[in-house]
Amino acid sequence: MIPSRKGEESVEIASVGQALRTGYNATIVFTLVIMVLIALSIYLTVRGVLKPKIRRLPGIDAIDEAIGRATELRRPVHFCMGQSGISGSVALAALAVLRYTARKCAEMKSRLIFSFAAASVNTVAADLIKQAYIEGNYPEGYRPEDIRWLSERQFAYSAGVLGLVLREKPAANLFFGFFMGEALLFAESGYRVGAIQIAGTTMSIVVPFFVVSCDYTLISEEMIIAGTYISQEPHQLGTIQAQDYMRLIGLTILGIGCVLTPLGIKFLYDILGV
Amino acid sequence: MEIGETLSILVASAMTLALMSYLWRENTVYRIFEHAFIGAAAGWGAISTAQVTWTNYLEPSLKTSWLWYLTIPVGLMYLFFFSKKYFWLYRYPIALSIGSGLGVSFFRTMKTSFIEQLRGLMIIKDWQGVLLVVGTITALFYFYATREHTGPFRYVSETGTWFLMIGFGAQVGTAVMARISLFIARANFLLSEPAYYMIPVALVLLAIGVYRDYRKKLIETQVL
Amino acid sequence: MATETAGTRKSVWDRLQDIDPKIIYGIMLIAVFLPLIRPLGVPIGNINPEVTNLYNYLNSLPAGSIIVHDCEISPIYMAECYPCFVAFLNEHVQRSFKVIMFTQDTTALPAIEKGITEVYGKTKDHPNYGKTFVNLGFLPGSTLGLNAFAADNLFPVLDAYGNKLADMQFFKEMADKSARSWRLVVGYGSGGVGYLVQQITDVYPNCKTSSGTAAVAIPSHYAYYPNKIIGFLGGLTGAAQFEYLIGKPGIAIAGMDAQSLASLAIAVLIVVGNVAYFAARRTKAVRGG
Amino acid sequence: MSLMFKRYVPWGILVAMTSMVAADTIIVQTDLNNMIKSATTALSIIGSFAVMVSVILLTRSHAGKIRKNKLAVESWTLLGCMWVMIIYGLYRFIFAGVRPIAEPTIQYIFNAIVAPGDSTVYALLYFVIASACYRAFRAKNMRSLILLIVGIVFIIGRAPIGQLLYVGMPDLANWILNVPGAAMVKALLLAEVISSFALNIRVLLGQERGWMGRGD
Repeated sequence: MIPSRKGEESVEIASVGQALRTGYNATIVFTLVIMVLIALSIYLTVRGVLKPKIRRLPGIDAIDEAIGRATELRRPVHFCMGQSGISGSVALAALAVLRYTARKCAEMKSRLIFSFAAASVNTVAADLIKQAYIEGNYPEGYRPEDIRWLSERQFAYSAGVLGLVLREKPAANLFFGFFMGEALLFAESGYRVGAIQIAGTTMSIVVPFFVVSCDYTLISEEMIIAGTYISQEPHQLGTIQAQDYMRLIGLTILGIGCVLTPLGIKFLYDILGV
Repeated sequence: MEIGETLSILVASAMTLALMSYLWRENTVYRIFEHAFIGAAAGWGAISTAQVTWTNYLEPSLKTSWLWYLTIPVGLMYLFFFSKKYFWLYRYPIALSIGSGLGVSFFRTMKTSFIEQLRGLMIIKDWQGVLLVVGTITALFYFYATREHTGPFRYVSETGTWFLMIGFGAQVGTAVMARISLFIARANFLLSEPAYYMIPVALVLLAIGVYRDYRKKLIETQVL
Repeated sequence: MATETAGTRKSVWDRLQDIDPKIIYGIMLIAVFLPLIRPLGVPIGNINPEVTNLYNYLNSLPAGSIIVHDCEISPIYMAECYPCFVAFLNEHVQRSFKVIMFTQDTTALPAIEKGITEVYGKTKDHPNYGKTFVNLGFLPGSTLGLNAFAADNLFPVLDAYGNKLADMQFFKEMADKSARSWRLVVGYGSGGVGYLVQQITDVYPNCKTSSGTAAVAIPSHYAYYPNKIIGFLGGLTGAAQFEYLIGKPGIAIAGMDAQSLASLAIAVLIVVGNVAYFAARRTKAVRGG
Repeated sequence: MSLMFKRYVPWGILVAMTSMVAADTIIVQTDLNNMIKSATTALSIIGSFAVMVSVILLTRSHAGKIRKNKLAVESWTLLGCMWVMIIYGLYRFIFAGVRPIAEPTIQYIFNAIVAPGDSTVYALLYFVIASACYRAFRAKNMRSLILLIVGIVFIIGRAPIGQLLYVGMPDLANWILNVPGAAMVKALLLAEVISSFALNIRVLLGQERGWMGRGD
């Protein structure tokens, strides 16, 4: 028991008798229901009872087309993961898209250059790409020197990516991961060498810059959906299924509420705020 | 204005102009000043956090009960981050901080950013309220993953895209506004007394740099 | 994609698109320095509704109401948020409100000192310090620390200068030493103020939220505006309009001409860039390139 | 047995901490609230030790650079500025009792190096965004066309000059923020709450172990 600091009068609570803080009853019930729903949905998917089918995003077709074009023009494909590390949903999705891209490059006998900023990504990405090249039966295509750790600092690493793109002249630029202001520098670099650019990030401040400068952009959560579509990993499939259930509940409550409340039946509006 | 203050303003304006030299090209002056500010910022963060934590929290608490001494070893467990063998001890303080962070916003995020949002949308005063609800529902549906967006759903998702794009247009507009204000503040500072003395110095250095680049390019072309 | 294949002669449109970035940097330098050296005098124009709503809400508060500032004004946000902070403090002095200031980012501590000195003249040895305004300095523990401070205002025990909070007249006069007696909490920085609505306004309903935010976070305010966030100052433009409303023109208004010219320059750059892009594509199509 | 202390006990601490603090946010009960208040003070103290990790990481990586190349001026500058700030700051506080915020020399260093450094590097984005606006922002499809048109209306509308060009421009910009802009922000907020809540549940269930870092 951590001792409370003596010599300090406790805050006199206006209504000590009432145990629950006002306005949170509906929230507590709703949160507990959602918790059970998420846990159950993941459990059932892992057990194979639930088989969620994730829709194929147009962004993934764009990746296939970009790698095909790179192979025709005999120019490399450049994949950049930005400042993202190796943990968290954004990193997992970015690594899944990287595995997919490396596998496609191996199958089409195309060269892949991978650049990143967070040092922790180095070992994880290296053996992920090597594995993909072996599976795509083009093991001799894997070149360790094409895995480029540029720098931990935002401006230094973005200057590094700019230089790399101008020198190597890739036919396809793929940006999947965590980006900040430097997204603008990359948009310009791809334009100068005439590369197809596909991007995906969850930072809503950065997404618009990718939308206006790239050929295709996966917006916020679409990137995580794409990662799960590729990896087909049971836990992630269960999570996406749970998220869609929660989205459905939210949309239904909103739909009913927006029909009833303007008509004066404020039952749902009041009970949610109790 | 004392000597110390004038000196610090002159160094600050030299710092600003050196970092602006990045626009010409990335050069050693830029890299040195950038490393100086990363080091100084880390140093400032360390001493001000340590001083405030000691003065305002640790010292007064130690006076009340000896149990507070336990916080020091638990805090030092962060250092196991650097050990190969005992790395897992680093997870104890991390578990405390992540757990408390998760707990404090567990119910409050659900209330403020989910339920209150839905309740707020239910109050529809005029056609703009209807448009707001339609926009939110369609934009939220755009992220629906476990169902193909075909048939009627394609139109719902397409409308959602329109609302997202208009919103992102506003995002680009405000981002541009923000960047302009950032540079206006730097320009104001450079034009203020005594900072503007450094501007001629920077222009001279720039001229020398550009001239040296030009001469190097000339030599290269003649050599080829 | 304007791919440079050796065969096609570069049309004027291709050359227009590939001008050296340093020319654009030159244009943008002039667009800011020119109006600062020789102001154009563009009128400030009408006041945005969110600034007027904030002003009206503050006018509706009685003298002595408590306003709390969570000053996340690190050097990056000095340009946009510091003018808002100074405008807020000037208004609070005019309306004789009681003010508490703190931050959860150590690099923002100098900004608080600078703001207090600029508006009140002195910090801890000001006659009203501890009576009408208090600077708590750095409050650690991020959201958890903020939550504990809102529940019990004596949680930080000492202020930024080592004085005990319990001995201050400011807190002695507070009947309920929690966020229930606050009327407004103001946030800064560019992360949006959702966390203040979550931890303060929804838990203590009579304390509304506002902000002197960086412009990049303006859209995110509209998730809670106008019922939870009653109004806010959006970037330098918001600060300039508020300075105009309270009749104390400052650094924000001075920057407005440069803001206008630079905005116009960037808008023109986007249009010219796209015109050149589509014209280049058409000439290539016509030339069968 | 060792897996118990390496993985399950830290996970147990996380779950216990989450439930206690979450209970405190919804239950109004003096003993619980006071206990969590003391726990907050303890966690603030423990949390401040994390600063040491970042200082040591920076020192190790730049000391490595110096070992490789004696003349790494940048690394010497970084380590010099950092350790001068720390040692001088601690010395002045421990022996003279002067706080870093009130110590004149440290304030000069902060105002001379940290403040201009941070704000100038971000101000450079002004030039980068202008160049990107001209050379990379292209209306290639319907999506980017809408985005660019609204962006231009916004860039001019929110600046004082907007009113001179077209009287209705500021009102149009405000309407965009209030209705379509608000719809986007609310939808993204709901989507973000849904995905972060699902991730939090996976952390609490022990399935998401990214926070544990490397090792088993």
